[in-house]
Amino acid sequence: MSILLNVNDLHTSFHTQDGEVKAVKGVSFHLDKGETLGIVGESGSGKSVTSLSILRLLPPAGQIMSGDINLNDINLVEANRSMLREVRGGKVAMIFQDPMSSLNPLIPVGKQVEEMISIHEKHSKNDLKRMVLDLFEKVQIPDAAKRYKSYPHEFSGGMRQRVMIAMALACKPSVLIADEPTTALDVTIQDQILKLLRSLQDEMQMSIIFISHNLGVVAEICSRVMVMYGGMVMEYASINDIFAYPRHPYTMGLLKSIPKIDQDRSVALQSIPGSPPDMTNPPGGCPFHPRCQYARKICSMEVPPVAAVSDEHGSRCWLLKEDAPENNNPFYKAGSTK
Amino acid sequence: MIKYIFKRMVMMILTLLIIAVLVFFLMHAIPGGPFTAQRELPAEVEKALMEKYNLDDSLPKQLINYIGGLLKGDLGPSFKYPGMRVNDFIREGFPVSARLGLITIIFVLAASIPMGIVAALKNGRWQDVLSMIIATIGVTIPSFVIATLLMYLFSHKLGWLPAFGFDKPTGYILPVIALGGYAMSFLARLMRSSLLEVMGQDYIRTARAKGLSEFKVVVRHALRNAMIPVVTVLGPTIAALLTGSFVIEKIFALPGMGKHFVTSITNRDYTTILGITIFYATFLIVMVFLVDMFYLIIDPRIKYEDGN
Amino acid sequence: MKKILALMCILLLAAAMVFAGGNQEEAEDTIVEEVEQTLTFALQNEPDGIDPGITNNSFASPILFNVFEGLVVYDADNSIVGGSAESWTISDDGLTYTFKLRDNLKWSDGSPLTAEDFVYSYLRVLDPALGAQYTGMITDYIAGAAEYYAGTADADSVGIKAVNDTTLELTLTQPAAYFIGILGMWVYSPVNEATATTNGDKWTLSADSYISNGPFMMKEISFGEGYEMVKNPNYWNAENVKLETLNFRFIPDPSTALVALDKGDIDGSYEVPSADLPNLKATSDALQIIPSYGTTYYEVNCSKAPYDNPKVRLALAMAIDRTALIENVLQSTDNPAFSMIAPGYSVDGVAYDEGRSNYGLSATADVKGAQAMLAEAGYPDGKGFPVLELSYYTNETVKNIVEAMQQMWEENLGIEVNVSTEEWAVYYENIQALNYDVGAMGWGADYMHPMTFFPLRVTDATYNNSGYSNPAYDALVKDAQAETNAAKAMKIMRDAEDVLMADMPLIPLYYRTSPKMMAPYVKGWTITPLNNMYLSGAYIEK
Amino acid sequence: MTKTQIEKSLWEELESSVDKSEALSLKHRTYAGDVWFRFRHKPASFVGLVIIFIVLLFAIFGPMISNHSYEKQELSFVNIPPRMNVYELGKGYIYITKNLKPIHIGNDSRLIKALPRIKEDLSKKRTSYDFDSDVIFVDYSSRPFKLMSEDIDIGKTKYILNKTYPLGTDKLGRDLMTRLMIGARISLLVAFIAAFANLIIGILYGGISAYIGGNTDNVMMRIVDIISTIPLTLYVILIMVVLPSDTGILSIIIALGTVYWVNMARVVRGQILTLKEQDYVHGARIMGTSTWYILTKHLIPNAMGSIIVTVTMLIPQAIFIEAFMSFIGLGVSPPMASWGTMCNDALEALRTNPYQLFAPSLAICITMFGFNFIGDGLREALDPKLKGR
Amino acid sequence: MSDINLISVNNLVKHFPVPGRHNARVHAVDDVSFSIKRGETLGLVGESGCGKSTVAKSIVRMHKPTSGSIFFGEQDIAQLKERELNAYRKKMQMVFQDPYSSLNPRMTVLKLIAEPLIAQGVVTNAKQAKDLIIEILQKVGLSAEHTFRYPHEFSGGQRQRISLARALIIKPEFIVCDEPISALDVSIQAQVINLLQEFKYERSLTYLFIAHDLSMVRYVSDHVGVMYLGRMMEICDSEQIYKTPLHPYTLGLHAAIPIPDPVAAMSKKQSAIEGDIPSPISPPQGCRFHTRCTQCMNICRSEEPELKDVGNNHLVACHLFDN
Repeated sequence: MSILLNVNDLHTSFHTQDGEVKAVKGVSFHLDKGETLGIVGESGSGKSVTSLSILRLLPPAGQIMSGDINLNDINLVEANRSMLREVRGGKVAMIFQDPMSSLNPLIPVGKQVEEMISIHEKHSKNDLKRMVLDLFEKVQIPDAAKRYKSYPHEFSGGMRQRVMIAMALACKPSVLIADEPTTALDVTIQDQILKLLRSLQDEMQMSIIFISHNLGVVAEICSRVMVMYGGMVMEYASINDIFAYPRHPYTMGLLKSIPKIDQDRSVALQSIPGSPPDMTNPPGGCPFHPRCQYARKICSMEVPPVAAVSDEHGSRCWLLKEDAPENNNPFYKAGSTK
Repeated sequence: MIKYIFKRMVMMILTLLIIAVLVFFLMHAIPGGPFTAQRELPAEVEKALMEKYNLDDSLPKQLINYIGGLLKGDLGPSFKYPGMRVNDFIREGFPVSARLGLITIIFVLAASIPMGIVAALKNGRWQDVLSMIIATIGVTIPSFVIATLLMYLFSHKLGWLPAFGFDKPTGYILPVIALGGYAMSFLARLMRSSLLEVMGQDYIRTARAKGLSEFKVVVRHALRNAMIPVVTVLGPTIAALLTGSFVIEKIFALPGMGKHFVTSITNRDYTTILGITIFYATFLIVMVFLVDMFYLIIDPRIKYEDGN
Repeated sequence: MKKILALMCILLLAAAMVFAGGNQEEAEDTIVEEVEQTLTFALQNEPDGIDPGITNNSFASPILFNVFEGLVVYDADNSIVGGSAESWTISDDGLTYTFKLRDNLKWSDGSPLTAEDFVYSYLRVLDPALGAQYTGMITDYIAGAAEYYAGTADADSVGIKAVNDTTLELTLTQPAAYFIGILGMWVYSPVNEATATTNGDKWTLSADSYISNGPFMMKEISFGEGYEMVKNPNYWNAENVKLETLNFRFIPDPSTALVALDKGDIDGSYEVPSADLPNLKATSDALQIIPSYGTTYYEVNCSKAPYDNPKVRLALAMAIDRTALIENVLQSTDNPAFSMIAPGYSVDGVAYDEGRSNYGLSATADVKGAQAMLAEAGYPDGKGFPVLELSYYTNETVKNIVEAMQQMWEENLGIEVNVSTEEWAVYYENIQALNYDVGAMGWGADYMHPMTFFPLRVTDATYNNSGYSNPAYDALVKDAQAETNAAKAMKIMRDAEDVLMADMPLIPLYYRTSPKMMAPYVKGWTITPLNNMYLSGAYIEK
Repeated sequence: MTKTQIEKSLWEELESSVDKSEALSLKHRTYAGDVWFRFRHKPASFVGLVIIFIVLLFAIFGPMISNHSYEKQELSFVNIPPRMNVYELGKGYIYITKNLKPIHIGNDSRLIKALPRIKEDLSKKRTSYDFDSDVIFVDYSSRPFKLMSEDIDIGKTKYILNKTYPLGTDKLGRDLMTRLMIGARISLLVAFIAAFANLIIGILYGGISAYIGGNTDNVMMRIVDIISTIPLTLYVILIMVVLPSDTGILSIIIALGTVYWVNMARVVRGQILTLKEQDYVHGARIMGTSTWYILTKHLIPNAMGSIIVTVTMLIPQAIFIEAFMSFIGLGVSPPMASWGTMCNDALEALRTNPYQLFAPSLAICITMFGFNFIGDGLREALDPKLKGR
Repeated sequence: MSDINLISVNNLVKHFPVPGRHNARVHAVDDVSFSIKRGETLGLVGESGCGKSTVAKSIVRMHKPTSGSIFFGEQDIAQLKERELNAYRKKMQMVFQDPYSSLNPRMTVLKLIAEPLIAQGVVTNAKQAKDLIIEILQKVGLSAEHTFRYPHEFSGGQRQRISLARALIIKPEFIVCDEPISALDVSIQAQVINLLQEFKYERSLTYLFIAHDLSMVRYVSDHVGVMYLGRMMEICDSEQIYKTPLHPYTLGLHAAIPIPDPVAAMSKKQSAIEGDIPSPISPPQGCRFHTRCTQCMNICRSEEPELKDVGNNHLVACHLFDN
């Protein structure tokens, strides 16, 4: 498969009163045509910042410090404004977590979708409206003609997210970045949105970067997953490998904490103890080490390098080093996944 | 909706009546009367005047008479200017004040909103600092000082602009700046903070993600949202500007309504005090009402309840 | 068109000056153009009505004295001359005045003006329903007028009679040598019966119905903005009226008027900002200092201890440095006053104040004398003297004086002075109610005769707000009023004044002058010490 | 994975470090310390604080160290500007006032005295003065006037700074600098009273109105409407009549207290209306927390941002309302000064003595900038959420 | 566990007026009845807008119910006045969904946790309760050093634990947890749940636990109620709710749970619920779920099914089980 988007050693920081906060520290990944890449991590792991960095939509305090983001052959880090505007919405579209606040409350939703098209393509007024109605139909907004004139507050959360999706798809982007698109929704609606995304992807052959804190959701839609923690990629692998052979204690913790419907009520739930790191003052070494039950001295001192488990599977964990001792080491001699 | 408007109307009329009654008793409570002057009137003359204007009736009776006239739209005769009725004062003075006010409103909007926008978009940079210094001076120094300074500078020292009257179109420039200075500064500050807040909203990010140019993001998405708090203060501001300012009218010798408002009080010209207060209050209340109605247009989220 | 022309000239002139570094006078000479006879004069206050029969508001006087003409007017020397009346005779008992009106007097609308019109006008004032405010100026003097006003007598019994179309006879209740001066007041102006009856109280509101008989007639009334008047072709002396247009423009702020005058937008201003006076005196050709028949004094509450003690009052009056007040505080051209009655009246060339005593006062403070006087009154070094409450009304100039007086009394007498200000109407009610210690006041004359001042201290007179009462003084004033011989009257008045000022029931500060702005190219105007402004003879000469 | 071998000891297991992950990394400061820290780190607000501090010092200690008293009139030295155009004579300088009075100024730029007048010659339009037993003339027959010594025109002038009165004197010859200091006391007091009236009455009124809501809110807001439309002058005159005289600052408190909070009430109401729907307010209610506690601990502190901004906007108005009230007889009586009354007094003389307006209006302006900066800083500093942004 | 009902809600109705629309009412809760035994947990699930939060807010009397009764022990508190309620405020606490808006950003942890104590007059200021507060903080995994911190300094999970500490400090008998975990990261959710469970056994607390996540609800609850559009659709034992769910809506909820297994996810059946929840202003005639029900029958469109026992205390409101 051809690589569509390539992010290489991305560093993004926020400038605050208390100094520089490094939100993303050397993230690299690539996105192939037609695939769905999941980025998973807790709040503050840098996953949203990574996605916002791609389109340079960071808030004023945020800044890309170094790294490359290449979309085909466009370097988005250095792209000028007009080039960036072409990419935004045209080649790369985004949907956000909170569909209520992401839509302008004062403009009818039809108009907001229409605007997206008219930025990138020239059409007559009637055509525009027809295209919007088609899009509404495509994202299964019932009563499209009537809903065209409605305002965001007149929609339910699920419908708003459909509007956002319609808007994102308006110009047939090659990449769709979905930043926690279902987190604010009910499970039933989440299920519908995921299905919708899947079918749209099949239909339009686009690539999706799907960001979520829930591995369960990611499992439903992604082909590859990247697990982030403390601004770094902790592990990346195909979705099957992640679930079958997690090679990072954090990934393992995440997997264990997903609630299951048939959970034994007499057994306490598994969770990752502690709290996510405070990015204004991150722990030294591996960012996960304070919460890691396998942590060694080295973990608190040095950031582990990426250990290749297989071609498409890598993990940042000291315990994957060949000379890691056996005691309390889940990966001891586990070898590669294949 | 219609019921809501009706309720508001009833409430407005009730408020006006209360204002009328309050001001009526307030002004009668303060010492002096319309015929107190150094050229003291002989007792019999004063008596004749009191009779002429029914001031010898009991206060409640006077009040009832007045309210009766008020309901017919008659604000009564001026006690000080024989032959003039308070309606005449308003008819003569209001167009002048309103003309000045209207131009001032245009100036205020044309100056404050771009100023606020520039300050917000260039947050922290020199444009912001400069705008906010101007705005702070504008809210700090009252209009009469600004008016006097402007006249000193542009009429007296430089001789560029006329010192009084609207005889020439340039005569508007100084009064408009002096009158609108405060409102402009206030609105510019409000616009700035409001826009700053809106620019941080998610839907602005959405608009950017669409590939809109920054200019269009501001114009199409941010401005209308940022205008909502500005519109709130616009109602009373417009009412205040249209009804005239005594100080500005005095300094620039403009035959507006503001003068009557102040001189009627020193003259104890009861009907004029009442009439102009009620006129002003009506104006204010109607403006506030119109602003509320205007919200309906700019903010689709707002619906007025019948109950509240 | 002319304006544009003038503008171009000015531009050319300016250009010429710039290029030639030109000599201004030379440049001025090059403009040979007939000057437009238009005078624009700034008034600071809009009068409360311009019906001469009704108003007692002096703000109306610049208008009324130029659109109306009563029986008599003042000339440039402040003496009474005929106005509408060509001549008059006074009966020997001093009670009957017979006026011979000029022939062919006309109203501004061309209709004839007769003695009947005067009768109508005066009786009109005496109708309580009109709401006239200067009624006292008629009822106090004309026989039967007071009764008519009260409704106890009919019109026939009033001493106002038209003998024929050109002869008017006025009968007084008692002789009053100064009555002819009173006739110069606007309340004695004729009012056109036709317009006053058809238009009712609205006749003064529009130029069309505002029919007058003076040198000018109303062309346009713009409320709040000004009055535009033009020469009245039907005026008996129209050929000597040179101004074609007379504009009164309301510019409430005298400072604004000054700027406008500098810029040449107006030709004069009624008031001058006091703060600018010294500067104008040094730099302006337009400043005109007009002597004014008035006194600024401070009321002392003679009914309240310790101010009921004449010695206390004298001590207070002595401790004031009048020169410092005038020169440094007011920076004006007023003159120190030692009495209530202002100078300016004279009989047969003998000035009223000739040889008048200073009543123990001096131009600068007599600190020692004042302290001694206060000690004599029982307050050595001010000890035991209660806090003096010095009241004034909201006015910038008065405030300055009061602050200076406060310091003078505190320093010179060692007493404590507290100043307090009130809005005028409140202040005046307190003064009337004798609810004060010392308060700012003053009196501007209504007519050119000392008798305009004397009633101010007559027991229970309307204007006596000091609580002062002295039967001897009252009697002398009565005598003086009844005395028909001017010289004798003057002597009695001087006696009365001596009686009064020995008691010092007021603190005289200064005799007023009135600064006015009038561009030097305006000639032929007259402003009397009564502040009557006559512009019938004014013209522009550039 | 070609890295060098890792030392054995580094493979030692770490003690359970979960607690460490719960540790909050931000350095802990006390509330006040925290506010101070953030405040300090905004240079503008720090500048504001310094300004107000200096103004306060100026107000409190200025009059004590000043050589002049604020009320002492020197009637021969009225309207002396801070920078004088003087004639240079051997024995010192001569400054001629706007009233054409020569004043003797020493070589140290200090005012000595007004020269005694010998004779005024009205016909020649010149006045002679005794200058240390020399005779000099002020000739005003032509404009501008001339200073002559023995018929010789002393043409040369230069500008010197006034060492006796650094800011000049007012129209009664009082030292403007000292008056500015005393005026600062009154004006700052008024500013604080206004702020206080707003903070107490405005906040409580608006807060209660919004919190109770419904018809109470309706009625309370109509009352605000009514108060704000009745002319201020009427109230002031009424208050003046009702109060005994000499109440001074108390009358200002009463006047400001009766009417000068309606804007604040409106602002607070708007804020509280949104805040009262927050979960923590609901939460407090179902805990049984009293309305008073909710208002004072939850709602008002969170509305503080707009409250502070409103207060800083309302203070300058209050300073000038005080001037207006003093002018018509409420508030401090002369010779006491306030910045507002100083501005008022100076306005009239603007053309002749512009410097008299300059000092007080600049003082107000600077102080307002100070308040504004502090306000902005406080607004951010008081909001813990903004920390670390 | 005992057999005494601590809470019993009977025929609870709550309607809200609609802003801008005269006479229209939001039918937030319509005729809902259930009871909770002392020491037990009742879970309520349903999509947003189903009325589960309104039920919770009615029980803690954040607002007054339109009709119906709410017994807390022996006392019907549905219509009590604010003052009379005070005695019950001490016994009931609530944990909110959003850990960001439910803690006053301007109060320190100490003051936040002390608030219920102050409200109930146990202490007069926060300092007096410091020891108590530190103790409870430690119980929720925080420490004394956190007492002077502000909410924004904590992560979502920590804040929710602070909320929990605050609810517990007054030693209530009953706690309403209104979606306490839905705003949290998955890895953190379990921390809060485990704490809830711990306290439940330690203090024999009674919970009303609300969430839209069926698996969590099932895990923490003894009984589970499924709500839809203001109506109770099914109540049963928490084992039954996943082993033998009856109502089509419950089945739909089941199906919507993401399967944390990519292999299984691929082969997922298609039976999740389609469409949106209808407007509660004009709920559908008949069974309120019929518009989205895959097994809709004619009767469902006209007649509203009653909640009835189909055995084993399994209550369901569906015509499929009419016999």
